[in-house]
Amino acid sequence: MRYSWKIGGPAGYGIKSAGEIFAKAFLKKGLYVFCYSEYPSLIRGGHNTVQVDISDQPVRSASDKVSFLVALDEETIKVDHEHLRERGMMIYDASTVTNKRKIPRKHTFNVPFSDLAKEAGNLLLRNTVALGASLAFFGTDAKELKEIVKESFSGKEEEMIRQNIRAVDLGFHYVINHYKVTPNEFFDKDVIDKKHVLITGNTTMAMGAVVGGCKFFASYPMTPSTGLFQYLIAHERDYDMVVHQGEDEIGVIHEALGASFAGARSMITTSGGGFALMNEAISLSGMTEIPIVIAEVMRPAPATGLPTWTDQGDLSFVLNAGHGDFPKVVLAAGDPEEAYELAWRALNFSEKFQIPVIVLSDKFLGESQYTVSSKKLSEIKMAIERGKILEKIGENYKRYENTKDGISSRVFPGAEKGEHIANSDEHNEFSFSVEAYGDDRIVQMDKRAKKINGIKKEIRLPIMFGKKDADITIVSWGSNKGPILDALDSINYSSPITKKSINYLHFTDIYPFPQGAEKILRKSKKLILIECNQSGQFGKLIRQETGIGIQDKLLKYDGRPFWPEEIVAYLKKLPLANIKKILWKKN
Amino acid sequence: MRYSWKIGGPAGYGIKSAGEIFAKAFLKKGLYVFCYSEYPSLIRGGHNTVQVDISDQPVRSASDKVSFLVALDEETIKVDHEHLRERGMMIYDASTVTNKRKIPRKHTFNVPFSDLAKEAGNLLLRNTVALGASLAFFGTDAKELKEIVKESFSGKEEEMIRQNIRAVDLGFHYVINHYKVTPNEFFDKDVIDKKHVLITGNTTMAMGAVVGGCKFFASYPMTPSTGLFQYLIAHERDYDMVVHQGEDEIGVIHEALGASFAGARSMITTSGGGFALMNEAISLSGMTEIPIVIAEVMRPAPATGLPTWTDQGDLSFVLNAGHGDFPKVVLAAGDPEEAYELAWRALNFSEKFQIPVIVLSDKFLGESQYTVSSKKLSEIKMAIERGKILEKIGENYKRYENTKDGISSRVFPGAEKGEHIANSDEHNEFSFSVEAYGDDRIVQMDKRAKKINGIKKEIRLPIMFGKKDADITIVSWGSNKGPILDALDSINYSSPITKKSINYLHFTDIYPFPQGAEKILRKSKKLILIECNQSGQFGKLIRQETGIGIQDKLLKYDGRPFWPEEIVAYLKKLPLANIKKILWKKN
Amino acid sequence: MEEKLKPENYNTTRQPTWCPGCGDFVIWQAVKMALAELEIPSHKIIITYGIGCAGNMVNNIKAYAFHSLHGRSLPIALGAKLANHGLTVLAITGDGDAYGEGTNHLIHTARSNINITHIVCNNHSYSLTTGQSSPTSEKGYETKTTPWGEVKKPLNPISLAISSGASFVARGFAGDLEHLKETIKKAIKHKGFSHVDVLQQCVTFNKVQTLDYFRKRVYKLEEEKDYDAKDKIKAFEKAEETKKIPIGVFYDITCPTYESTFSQIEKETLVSKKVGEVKFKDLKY
Amino acid sequence: MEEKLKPENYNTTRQPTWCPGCGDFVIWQAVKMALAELEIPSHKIIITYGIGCAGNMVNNIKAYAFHSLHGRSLPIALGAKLANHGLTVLAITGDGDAYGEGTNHLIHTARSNINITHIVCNNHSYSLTTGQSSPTSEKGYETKTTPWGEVKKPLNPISLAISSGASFVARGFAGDLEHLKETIKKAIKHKGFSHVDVLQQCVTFNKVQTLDYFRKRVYKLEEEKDYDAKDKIKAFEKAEETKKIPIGVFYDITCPTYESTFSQIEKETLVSKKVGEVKFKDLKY
Ligand SMILES: Cc1ncc(C[n+]2csc(CCOP(=O)(O)OP(=O)(O)O)c2C)c(N)n1
Ligand SMILES: Cc1ncc(C[n+]2csc(CCOP(=O)(O)OP(=O)(O)O)c2C)c(N)n1
Ligand code: SF4
Ligand code: SF4
Ligand SMILES: [Mg+2]
Ligand SMILES: [Mg+2]
Repeated sequence: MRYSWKIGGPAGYGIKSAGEIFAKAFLKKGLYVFCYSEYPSLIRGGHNTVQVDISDQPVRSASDKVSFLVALDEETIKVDHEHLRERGMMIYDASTVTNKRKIPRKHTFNVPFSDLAKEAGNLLLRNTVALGASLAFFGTDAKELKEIVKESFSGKEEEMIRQNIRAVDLGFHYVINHYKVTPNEFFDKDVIDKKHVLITGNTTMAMGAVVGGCKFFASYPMTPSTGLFQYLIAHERDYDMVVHQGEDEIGVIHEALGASFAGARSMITTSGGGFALMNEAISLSGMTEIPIVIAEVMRPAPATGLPTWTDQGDLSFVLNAGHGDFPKVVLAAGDPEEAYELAWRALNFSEKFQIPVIVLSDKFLGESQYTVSSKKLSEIKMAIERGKILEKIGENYKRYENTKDGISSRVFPGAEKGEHIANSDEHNEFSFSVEAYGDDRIVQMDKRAKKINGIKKEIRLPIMFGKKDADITIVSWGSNKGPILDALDSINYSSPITKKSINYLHFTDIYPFPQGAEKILRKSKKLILIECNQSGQFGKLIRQETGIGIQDKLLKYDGRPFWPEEIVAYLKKLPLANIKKILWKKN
Repeated sequence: MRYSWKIGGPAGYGIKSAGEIFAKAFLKKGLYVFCYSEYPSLIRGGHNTVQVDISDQPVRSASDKVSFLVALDEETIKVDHEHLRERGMMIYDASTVTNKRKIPRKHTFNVPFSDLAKEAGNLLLRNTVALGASLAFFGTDAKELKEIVKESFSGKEEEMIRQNIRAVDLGFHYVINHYKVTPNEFFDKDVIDKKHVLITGNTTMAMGAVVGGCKFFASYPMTPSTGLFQYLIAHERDYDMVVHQGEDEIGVIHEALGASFAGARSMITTSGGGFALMNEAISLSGMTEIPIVIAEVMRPAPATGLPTWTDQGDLSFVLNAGHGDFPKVVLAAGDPEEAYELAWRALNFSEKFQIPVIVLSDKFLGESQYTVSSKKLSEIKMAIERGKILEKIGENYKRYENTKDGISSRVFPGAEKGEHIANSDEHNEFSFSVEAYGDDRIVQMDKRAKKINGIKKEIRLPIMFGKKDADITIVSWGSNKGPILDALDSINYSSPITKKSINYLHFTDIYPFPQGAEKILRKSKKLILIECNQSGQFGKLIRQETGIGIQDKLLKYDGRPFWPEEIVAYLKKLPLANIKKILWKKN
Repeated sequence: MEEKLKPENYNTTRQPTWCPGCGDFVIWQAVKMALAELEIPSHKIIITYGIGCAGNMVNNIKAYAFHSLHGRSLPIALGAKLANHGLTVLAITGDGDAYGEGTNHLIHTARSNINITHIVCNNHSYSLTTGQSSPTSEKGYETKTTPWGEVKKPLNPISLAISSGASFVARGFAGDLEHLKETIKKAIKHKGFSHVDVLQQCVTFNKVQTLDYFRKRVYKLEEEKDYDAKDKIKAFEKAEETKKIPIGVFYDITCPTYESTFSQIEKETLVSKKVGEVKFKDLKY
Repeated sequence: MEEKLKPENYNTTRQPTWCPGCGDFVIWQAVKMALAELEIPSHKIIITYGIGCAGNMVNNIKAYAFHSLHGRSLPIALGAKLANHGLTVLAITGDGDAYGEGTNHLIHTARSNINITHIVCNNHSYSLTTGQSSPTSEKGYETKTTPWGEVKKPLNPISLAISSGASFVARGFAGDLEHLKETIKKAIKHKGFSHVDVLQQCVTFNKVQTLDYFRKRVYKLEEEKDYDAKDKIKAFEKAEETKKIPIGVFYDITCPTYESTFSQIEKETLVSKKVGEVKFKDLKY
C-alpha cells in the first residue's frame, strides 16, 4: 500500500520544511517514506511542492498521481490537482482562492490554514496547520509529528515550538471537528526499525567521501551539487578536513589537484556547467597522474537549462571529458547507499590508479530524501587504498616509471630525494619535459593506458534485480534505479498484460564498460533502455562498447525523474511481438 | 619519382625559412612539393627540421626515409641520419662537428657552410649556403631558388638580398668544384602550372572563412592554431572583418557569440586545451541557438602534451563537447582544399541551423605546406547561406518558434519589434525563461533536436578513392588523407604481396554520422581503420553509430603524422586470411 | 510625432520574481528610467546578463537581451558592441558574476575601453544559489559555505575597476533611485567602458548589509566639493573609504574606445557590411 | 654537519633552453640564490609553474614542481599550501599566465592571503607562442597579432595586485640580480600572499622593452627616503609611475594568512593527518 501526499505553495511558505517534517513523522511511525521536491530557480514566489510517498514496502520514488494534496495557494490547485488519483483528496484554504468556480468539488475540503495559523500566533505557520489537518484526514495521530517539530526547532525559542505545536493541533482538530474521518491502522504498522533515517544522496555521498578518507574538498556553489558541498563545509572541523570555496570551477579543480599533489586525498563537486569548465584540468589530471574525484550532480542542460530540475544528459560529455586519450573512471550512483559507497570507491580508484574519477548523480538523487538504514550504511566498508606511495626514496626516483601495471609510485612533497615534476608536458620517466624525439611519448602514453587493465579488474558488473533469465531486461543506470524498482515491485516483476517476466540490469560502474556486461546483455531476450535524457546516451555507450543497439527506449527529459507509473505504462504498451528478436542482428 | 630533402639544425638557424624557400624553388620548377616541419616547444636551440618532398606526381605527405639530408649541426647527424634511405646523401659542415668518429662515412659530404656564409657576409647565411649546395648535388640549377630568395626578401635591404644570392652561389659552386655531380633532368619536368601555390591548411582554412563570409573572428594564441589567427588579423582590414585577440579562450568564444548574436558571421580557433575551456559556451550556443564555428587545430594531448607536434586525439572529446543534448556538427579537413571548403560549409551550417560547428584540423595539416592549385581553390564555390533571418518583424515575434524543421527565424538587434532573449535558461517560444511546468521544455528540446534532420540532409557521404569494390577498404579521416593517398599511389591501390585491391574511404563530415556511410561500410569486404590517436576514436564513433567494430587498426600517436611507408608496411603484413570475414558478426 | 519614452516602455509581459523588498527592483527601475530619459528605444539596446537573481532581470526589460552563463556577460557584450557599435550595450551582472566567476573578463574588458556599461547588482552574496558568501562579502560574514564566518578580504570593486583601466567607475545605491538613475545615465553617456557597482540589499540572505546599513553610511561624491574624478589617486583614496561609503562617480576620464581603433568599422558597423563580398580573387596568400 | 646550501644545489640534470641573453636566466638564478640563502632545502619546496618560456623553468629548479596549465599555477599552489603548509610554496608564471589567462586566480588568491609567493616573469609578451601581444604590452606594441600596434591599455600589475588585496607587492628587475634576489627573499619571508612582478627582457621578441630600456628607467624604492610600504595610497601612487620605474617593495602589510584561519590545521598539516580516521559512527546526519 502506498500513500502519496503532496504540499504546494509559493517559495517562502515553508513548503520544503513542512514536507520534510511530514516525511519524518511517518518514518518515526515505522514506515518507508520518500520525499521529492520541486522548486523553481528563484527565491520567493513561484510554485514549490514537496511530495511524500509513504508505504509499508520500500519506496524510492515519487508517484505520478498523489492521494492527498495540500494546496497552500491557488496555483497549486491549478497545477497539481490534475495529478490527484481518482478519489484523491485535496485540502485548501478557501480564503486564498480568488476564483471559487475553479475549485474542484469532489473530495475537496476547505481548511482555513491562514486563520488557524494566525490563531496559533503567526501566519507563517499555515504550513504546520496543514500538516496537522493532513494527519487527521489520514486517520492517524500527530504524536510523531509533534516530536519531530520539537526536534527540528530544538535550540530555537520555546515560544516558537509552542506555536508550532499549537498549529498542528489546530489543524488536526479543525478537521476532526468539521469532517468525518475514519482511523486508518495502516499507519501504525511500524515495519522498519529506528535505525532508518531520511537522507539525500548528496548527504550520503558526502558521508562516503568522509569515511572514504577525503581530506581536501573544494567547490563553487552550483545547484544541485551545493548540498554536498554545504554538508561538508558545515562539518569540516568535525571530520578534520579542509573544505574550500573556490573563486570559480577552474580554480576549484586546480586547488584540489594542488592539494592532491601535496598528498591530500581530494574531491570536488559541481554540476554540468561547472564541470564543463573543468575539462582542461581533467586532462591535466590524466597527464600528471594526480588523483582527483569529481562528483557531477546533473541537472537539465544545455547551458543554464533548468537549474533546479533533474536530468541525466551529461553522461556522454562526462565519458569523453578532457582533450586527448587518457584513462578515467566514471561511476553513477543509483540511491543514497550507492552514493555512499561510490564516493569511497571513487577515492580508492583515483589514488590507486592516479586518475580522474567522476561520480555521477543528479538532482533527483542528490536532493530527494530516501529512507535509508543507517545500519546498512554502516556495514558498507572497504579498505582505504591509496596506491603506491613511497616514503623512503632511493637514488634516481622515477615519478613516471614505466611499470608493468602502468602505475608508478608517488612521493609527496617534503620527502627527501623525491623531487620531481607533476608534468603537464609529455615527459620521461624522470618527469622532465620531452619532445617527440625518442620513445618517451609512446612509453608514457602506453604506460598510462596500461592502467586501464587494472582498473577493469575492479570495475563491477551491473546488478541484476529480478530473476536471471527474464523475458524482458530493463537496462538503466543512476537514479532511475528507484522508480524502476518501485515499478517492478508494483507489478511483481512481470508484465501487466502478457505476464512476461521482467528483470532490471542496473549499472553503477559505467566506464570502463564492465567486461562481462556484454555477455549478460547478449543473453537477454529483449532489452529495454530507460534513461533520463533525450538521446539515450547510455545506449550509445553500450553500442560503442558492444555493438548492441537497444531499439526499445523509454527516455524522459522534461526535468522530472521517472514516475513508476509511466514505467509500468510503457511496459504495458510495449510491442511484444519482437521479444526474442535478436536485437543486434543489424549491428 | 619522389625526392625527399631534409634540413636540420637548432632553432634560430633559419631552418623553417630555408625549407620554405627550397620548396618554393621546386614548385617554381613545376614540380609537386610538400613541406613538413618539426620543431620543439622552445624558441632557441633544440632540434628543428624541415623536410621537402618533391615529385612529378601529387605529393601530400612526408616520407619516413629521406634521400638527402642537410645537417647544419651535429644533433641533426645524430637524430636524422638514420632516416636516410639507402644510398641517401648527407651534407654537413665538418667545422661544427666535435666527434668526427660519429660521422657516417658513405655518401657523406663536407660543405663548410659557416665559412662560406661568412664569406657571403653573415654567419646566419649558412642555411642559404646549404640550399645552393643541395641544388648542386641534386644536379639542377639555382635559377628559381634565387628568384624565390629575391621575392622573399623584397622590401628588405638590397645588401641583404645580394648576400643571400651570394650565399646560394658559394654553396652551389663549392659542391661543383669539390664533388662530382651529375645533372638530373628530372627536375626540369615542369608538370604543374604556375597557378600552384605552396600553402598551409591553416591559411586555406582562414581563406575559406573569409570567402565564406566570416566577419568576426577571435582567438587566443595557441599552437598550432595560431597561424590561422595570425593570417586573419594580418589581413582584417583587407577583408573588412574584425579580428580580436581575447583575454582567454572563455572570453574568445563568448565574444564571438556576442558578435554572432548581434548579426556578425563568427568564427574562432584554438587547440585542445583552449577548446576544453570553451565547453560550457558550446552548450550555450546549443541552447541559445547562436551560430558559431570553432576551428580546433589538434596537437598531442592530454594536457599541454607536445604543443608543436601532431595528433587526432581530441575527436571523441569534440564530438561530445558541451553538457546536455543539443545538435552540433563536426567536420574534419583532410587537406588544404578541404580546409578551405569546410570553413565555408561550417559557416553555412552554423548560421543555417543556428548551431555550434566544429572543424577539426591538426598541426600536420595546419602547418605543413602543400602544393595547391589556386585555380582549383578558386573554383570551390557555394552560396553563402545565412538561414532564416527576419528583417521586417510582425507583432509577437517568436524567437524560438516551434517550426516544422526546428529552425526559428533570427532577428538582429537594431530591428524594431524584434526584441527577445538569447536565453541560456530553458525558454518558451517567446524566449522567456521557463521552469519544468507545462510543455515548453519538451517542445524546445524537440525543436532543437529536429534540426538534426535538416543537418543530416546536408551532411556529405565519405569520399571513396580507388575502385568501388576493392578487397580492402581503408577508413580514415582528416589529415591522414595525404599519407594514405600517397601510400596507395605508391602501390597502385593494390596490396604489395597479395595484390588484393585497396580503396580508401575518406570522411570529411564526421557528425552527424553520414546516413549512407553504414551501407558503404557494410558492403566492404575488409575494413582497416587508420587514425593518428591511441584509442581509435573514429572507430568508436563508427561502432556507436553503426555497430560495426573495425578490428584491424593502424594507430599512431607519437606526435608525428603517418609516413606513407608505414601504411604500406602495415598493408604488407596485414593478415589476409580474414578478408571477407564479416567483421560485424560479433557486434 | 513620437511620444516620449517612459520607463514602462521597457516592461515585458513578465513580472519580476524577486523577493518583496529586494534591491533589484530599484536597479531595474533605474535602468528603465535612464534608458527612457536618454531616449534610447528598446530595439536599439543590447543587454547581456549573467546568472543569478540579478540575471533574472533579463525577463523584465524589453531589449535585445542575452542571458548568458554565470560570469560571462561581459565578453558577450564586447563582441556584440564590436559587431554593431551603433547600439547601446549594457551588461547587468551580480557580484558573483562580475567579481567571482568572471573577474578575468571584467579586467580585460575594462582595459580594452570598449564603449559599454557594466552594472553590477552587488548584494555581497550568491543569492540565487541561496546565499553563499561572495567575493564582496565582508569578513566574518556567516553563510552556509562560511559557517565560521568569511575569512578572505572582500574585493574592492571600485579600486579593482580603476586599476584594471576602466575609464569610468562609479558606485550606485539601490536605496536612492534618483541618484542611481543619474549615475547610470552618466555611465551610458560615457564613451568607453563604464563600471557601476550598485550597493544592493538582499532582504532574504544578507542580514548584515541591509538597506539601513547602507543608508547610514552612504554619502554622495557629487556633494563633495573639490572632488576631481579625473584624479586616479584621489579615486583610489575614495575607494578605500569604508566607514562612510561614497556613492557617485569616482573616476571619469576620456580615452579612445576599443571599437574606435578598428578603421574598418569607422564609417559603418560590422553587421551592416555585406557578407560574402570578399571573393577568391581578393584573397592574399 | 650539513653544508650550507648553494644555488647550484637546486640545479637539475637539465639545462635551461632559453635564448642566450634571456632575462629568465637571471630570474632562475635569483630564485635559486634566494632559496639557498633562506636555507630551504629542495624537498621542502613546492613550485608551481604556468606554460610559457617562464614555465619552462620547471625543468631547471630542483623542487617538488607542478608544471600546470597556462594560467593555472596559482590555484594549484593554494591547494598545495592548504594541504601542507609546512612547505614553502612558490608559483612562477609568465605575464600571459598571470595577467591574461589566469587573472581571476591572481585576484582571488591575493585576497585569500594564502602564504605563497608569486613570481611573474613579465616580458610583456606571449613569448613561447612566438611573441604575440600580452596584457602588459605597451600601447602601440607591434606583434603578429597586433599588426597595427596594441590598442588596449596595458595592465598595471602592481596596482592590480594591491587592489586585489595582496599583502606584499613588489617589482623586481632581471637586470639587477642582487636586488631581485633580495626582493624574492623578502617575498618568501613575508607571511601571506606575496606578489613579485619581475621586469624581464625577451631578447627575441620584445624589441621595445629591452634590458637597456629598463636600465635607463628603474630606480629602487629602498633608496627612496620616507617611502612607507604600509601606505596603500602611496603604493598606488608609486604604481602609477611610468617615466621612471620604481623597483622594490611597493606594499607590505601584515594580516592573517588563509591557512591560519583553519583551526583544524593549526597544530598539524592536513597531509600529516591519518586518512581513514573518521568512521561511520563519527558521521553527523
Ligand atoms: C558555471 C556556473 N557555476 C555556478 C553556477 C551557479 N550559480 C548560479 S547564480 C550563482 C551566483 C549568483 O550570485 P550573483 O552573481 O552575486 O547574483 P545574485 O543571485 O546574488 O543576484 C551561482 C554560483 C552557474 N550557474 N554556473
Ligand atoms: C589554454 C591555453 N591557451 C593557450 C596556450 C598557448 N600558450 C602557451 S604559452 C602562452 C603564453 C606565454 O606567455 P607568458 O605566460 O607571458 O610566458 P612567456 O612565454 O612570455 O614567458 C600561450 C598563450 C596554452 N598552452 N593553453
Ligand atoms: S534572494 Fe536576495 S537578491 Fe535574490 S531576489 Fe531575494 S532579496 Fe533579491
Ligand atoms: S623567446 Fe624571449 S622569453 Fe623566451 S627564451 Fe627567448 S628571450 Fe626568453
Ligand atoms: Mg550577488
Ligand atoms: Mg611573457
